[in-house]
Amino acid sequence: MSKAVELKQGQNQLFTDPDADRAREFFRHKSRAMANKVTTAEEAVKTLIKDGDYITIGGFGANRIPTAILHEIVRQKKKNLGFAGHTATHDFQILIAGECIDRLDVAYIIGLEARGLSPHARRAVESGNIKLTEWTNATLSWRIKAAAMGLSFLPARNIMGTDTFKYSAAKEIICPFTGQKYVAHPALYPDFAAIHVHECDVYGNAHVYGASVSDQDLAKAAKRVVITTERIISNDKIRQHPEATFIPFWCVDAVIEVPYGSYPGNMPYEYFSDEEYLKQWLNVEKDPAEFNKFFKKQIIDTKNFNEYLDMNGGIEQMIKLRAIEHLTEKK
Amino acid sequence: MSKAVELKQGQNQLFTDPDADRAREFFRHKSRAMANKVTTAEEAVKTLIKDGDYITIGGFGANRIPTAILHEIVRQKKKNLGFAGHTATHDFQILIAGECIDRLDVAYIIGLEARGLSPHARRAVESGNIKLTEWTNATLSWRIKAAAMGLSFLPARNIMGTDTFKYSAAKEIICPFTGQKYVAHPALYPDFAAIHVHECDVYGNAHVYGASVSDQDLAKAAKRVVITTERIISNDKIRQHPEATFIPFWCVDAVIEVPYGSYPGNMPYEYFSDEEYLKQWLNVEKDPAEFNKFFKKQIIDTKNFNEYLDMNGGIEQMIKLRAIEHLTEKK
Amino acid sequence: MADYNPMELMICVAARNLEDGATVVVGTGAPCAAAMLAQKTHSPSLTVMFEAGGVAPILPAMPISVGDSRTFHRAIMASSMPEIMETCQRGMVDYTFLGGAQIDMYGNINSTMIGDNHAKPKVRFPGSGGANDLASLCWRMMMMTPQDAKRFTEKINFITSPGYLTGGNSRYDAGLPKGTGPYRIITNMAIMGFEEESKRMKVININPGYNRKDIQDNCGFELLWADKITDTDPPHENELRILREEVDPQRYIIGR
Amino acid sequence: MADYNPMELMICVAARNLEDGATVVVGTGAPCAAAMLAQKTHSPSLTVMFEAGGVAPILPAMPISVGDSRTFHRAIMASSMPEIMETCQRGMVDYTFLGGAQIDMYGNINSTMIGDNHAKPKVRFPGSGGANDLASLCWRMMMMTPQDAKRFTEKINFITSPGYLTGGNSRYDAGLPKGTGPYRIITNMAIMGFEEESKRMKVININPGYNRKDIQDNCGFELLWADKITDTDPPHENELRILREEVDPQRYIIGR
Repeated sequence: MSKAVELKQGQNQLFTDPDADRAREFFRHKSRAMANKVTTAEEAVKTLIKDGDYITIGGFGANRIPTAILHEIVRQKKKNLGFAGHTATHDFQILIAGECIDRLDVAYIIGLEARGLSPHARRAVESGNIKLTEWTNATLSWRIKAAAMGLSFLPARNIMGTDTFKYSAAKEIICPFTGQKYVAHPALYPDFAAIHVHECDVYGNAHVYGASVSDQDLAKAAKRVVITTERIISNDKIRQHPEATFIPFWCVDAVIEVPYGSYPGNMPYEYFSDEEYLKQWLNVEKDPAEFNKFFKKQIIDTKNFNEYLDMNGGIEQMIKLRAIEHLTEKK
Repeated sequence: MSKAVELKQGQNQLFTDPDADRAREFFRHKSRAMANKVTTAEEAVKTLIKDGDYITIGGFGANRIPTAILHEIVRQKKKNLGFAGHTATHDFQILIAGECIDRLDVAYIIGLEARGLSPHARRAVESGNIKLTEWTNATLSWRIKAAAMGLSFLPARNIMGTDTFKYSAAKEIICPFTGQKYVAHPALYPDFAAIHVHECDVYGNAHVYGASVSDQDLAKAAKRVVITTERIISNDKIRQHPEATFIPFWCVDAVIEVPYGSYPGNMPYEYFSDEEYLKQWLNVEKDPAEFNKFFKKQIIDTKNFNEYLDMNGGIEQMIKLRAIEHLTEKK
Repeated sequence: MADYNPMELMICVAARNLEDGATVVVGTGAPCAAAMLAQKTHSPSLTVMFEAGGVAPILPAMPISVGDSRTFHRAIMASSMPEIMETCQRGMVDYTFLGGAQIDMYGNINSTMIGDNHAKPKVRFPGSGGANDLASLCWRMMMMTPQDAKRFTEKINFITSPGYLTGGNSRYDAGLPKGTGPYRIITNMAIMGFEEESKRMKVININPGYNRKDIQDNCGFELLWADKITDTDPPHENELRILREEVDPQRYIIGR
Repeated sequence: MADYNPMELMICVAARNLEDGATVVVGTGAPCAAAMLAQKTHSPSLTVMFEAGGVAPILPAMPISVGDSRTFHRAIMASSMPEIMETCQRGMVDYTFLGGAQIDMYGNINSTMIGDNHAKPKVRFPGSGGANDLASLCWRMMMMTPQDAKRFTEKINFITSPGYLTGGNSRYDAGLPKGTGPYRIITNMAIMGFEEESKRMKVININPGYNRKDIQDNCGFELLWADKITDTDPPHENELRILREEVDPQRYIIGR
């Protein structure tokens, strides 16, 4: 039945190795000890990312993003990174401005959803200097899930027949039971992932509230995982509700306590996104020279995330954003 | 690369249709309205299971099982059912004694884990009158997950090379990216599933605490789903913690409030299994005539689940089992 | 007759297509407004889903992102992206809405790029996001869009999301789920469906103030015409009141 | 020297193989006791998993079921069966223990049936449960079992769970993950490993009170012998005390 069907494949480059045995060999030697992993963003980025790595960012663009890690990657001038653009908005905007990325698995880039498009990110992508392979949000979710499951691929029913498939690195296969054509999505085992969570213990056992996007799978799929957290909680709190554990410790390499760590993004139940600030970015990006100054001041010349927060209104601003999140702001 | 490899397939029967398009056609017409679905076990079994259906039971054999539905299936003399033996212990013991099953996807049957084997279930399976196809716990989990994902198969790396594969209905495939051999497990879309939960609202939005086995996938995979619940809660309680919703309403066809509904099984955080009672079953099963009497009295001649509870110690016994669950029993 | 703008008309028409008890995945903006309007008029038990994981929220405001806090405010479920996409893949989601820079006569949509070199596009857009997935996996795809001949074009530069591909059975032959596809294209000028056999775009209603020539002149390919073309039922006062007062009081969407 | 029974010896030997910081999926009974003993002696950060979803509980009592409340009592996680199995499949689980009615020289195990007709077996056992999965996907499989020539047999009736199949590279050629396989078979008489090339069972330690002849006489296939066979280090007083007083004070397992 399958013989008669011509099986197509996407023509673009696969940036990561989907081989499950090689991934297993890595995971075999990854520490599973329940040890205290608390560190700083500076140290985590220094030791856990090297130039050329393929990285992924948790959350959803400007929702529950690990901003401190993104800034640190820029400040440490990490280069030639591969990146999964899985509804990447402000996270992508930062990394592309930092000239950190040279290849991209694209689902959604250069836009900030209802806020509009990023002029700088658009210039960078239209320059032709960045290698692009096309995917979709579901596809990147499933590629990450394939890795989380310890496989080299997962079948799915999307993208077939489109240019999204043509410029992907997916391949068609046939279901051996039904003869139905499927697309096989190659597993995505990133070298590194950073995920911002609501709370976790020093071992990395984490709670997350609200939409989880792909972060449970991402924590498993990535070889090295850094968690930034609004607050560190006791291990006892984790053990009180074992069904609520969102990421277990054995996935996690480093834990960093970063209150307001998703700023200027939204952190569900904690604070809303700073829409004025994000608008300012999009606006200043129109003029490359102005944007360079802005970016230098905001990120490159800033010592750390706390200094960045202070520069943008500090606790007072956070209190305002909390009120917006809780729909209690005075208008 | 794939051409040189001989691809094997299991020789036993596939009892369910893995076709995703035919499943979609069913789901297209399944109601998604958020309507009050509260009913009785009697009514649910009468209207949602017909002879010949393929059924699945949530929980884990004698942990969080929908006992009221199992009894009702026996009392209504449902016949020629297919069954997924996915660590099936007391649930299987009831259905096989009721002569409801004629074909079995086997992962784990006839045993009750550390409690020993069921003499009656063993006699029934050794008779040769029941069709058996072999699988494993992970395989049945993944077959159910394939259906939950809307696929006709999922790849995996277990069972290859064994007689478990030979007597399954699985097929080998090749990963189009790595050339690695995988086993393809056919999606399992059951006609019916019954799942016992801690709490749900009248629409079927449910909370479950403790190990979840395969029940989140099962609720999605099955065409018709009945939930029995320790207690009905308000929809408001569901909306207070949307991340905690274990099963959403659109999967659910019927909701039945059955306090102590997993008895004689364990309900995490609520009551422990009645080990004396389960021992009594295993013991009385040794003599077929004695067992017939016992089974008739306990289930067939019992009006409903509340009468069954009363026969076995009622609230007083439940209080004892609650103390064992909470490790506060007086010895 | 009530006074209204084209966006209000498109939202009202879209809302009427969302029957009670259905499921719909929406993005930010007009699709979200259409779903809210439907809930507040004829479809109280319409289930709204967002691709980042939110399901059936009680929306306190228009979301800025399909993953922001609003999308799971007092929701039935705050789940994950694979959860939503797999629910679509399983056949449990009836409707979705897409946007795009170009659309062709088979309802294929481009939201990726303008130009003929993928590696160095003339204009780059965000890409599929979840659009291809929802177009592939939901039963019926709809679109609300202003109509002009550049947007409605014979050959789009890039098929980001599948319509009926090259027509006929090509969509299903490509492997996409049987019975799915574009359902309604709602523009400022008309409402289009798709012809059953050829799967070509077909005008079924004409909006007040437009005629056949306007519609064909503002379309870069040849449109089919239903046997009986009726006038679009314009927004009712009740719909407009709810849309303006309850759905989008700040006129974020209808003020555009 | 301390006095002990064969079960106590097997549990102590098994526990010593579980190094600190490792992960292990266990069933009820002796494997669970071995893991608890390891945690209370040299491996405080050994992570114990149960196939129904419980991870790293503080076990208040011996579980009766691998899915009962005890398996996630004050646990780090109460997850699902696919979660545990996928963690194994991803290569994050180091050890597991299996039981079975028959085992052959390549460590293949039968827990399905006795007889030659699958449709009508002479004796039916429960089947794989999670055994095949754990044997396929964890890095190292171990077994604790009394040794006799019926159980250790040339040809088992049914390969429920894979050992090294027909030896050599056959396990990996069949598609199972590279580098996995049986590691230690711990009996009342000896401790066996597997020869690197042929993958045949090989005696590496002899338990106190037994000799080579006892061991070969109670094995239905020809055993290989390590170049340097040492005596099994018998249970230490410290191990026995913890096993008896803290791990299994009711002697559910060690009293068998």
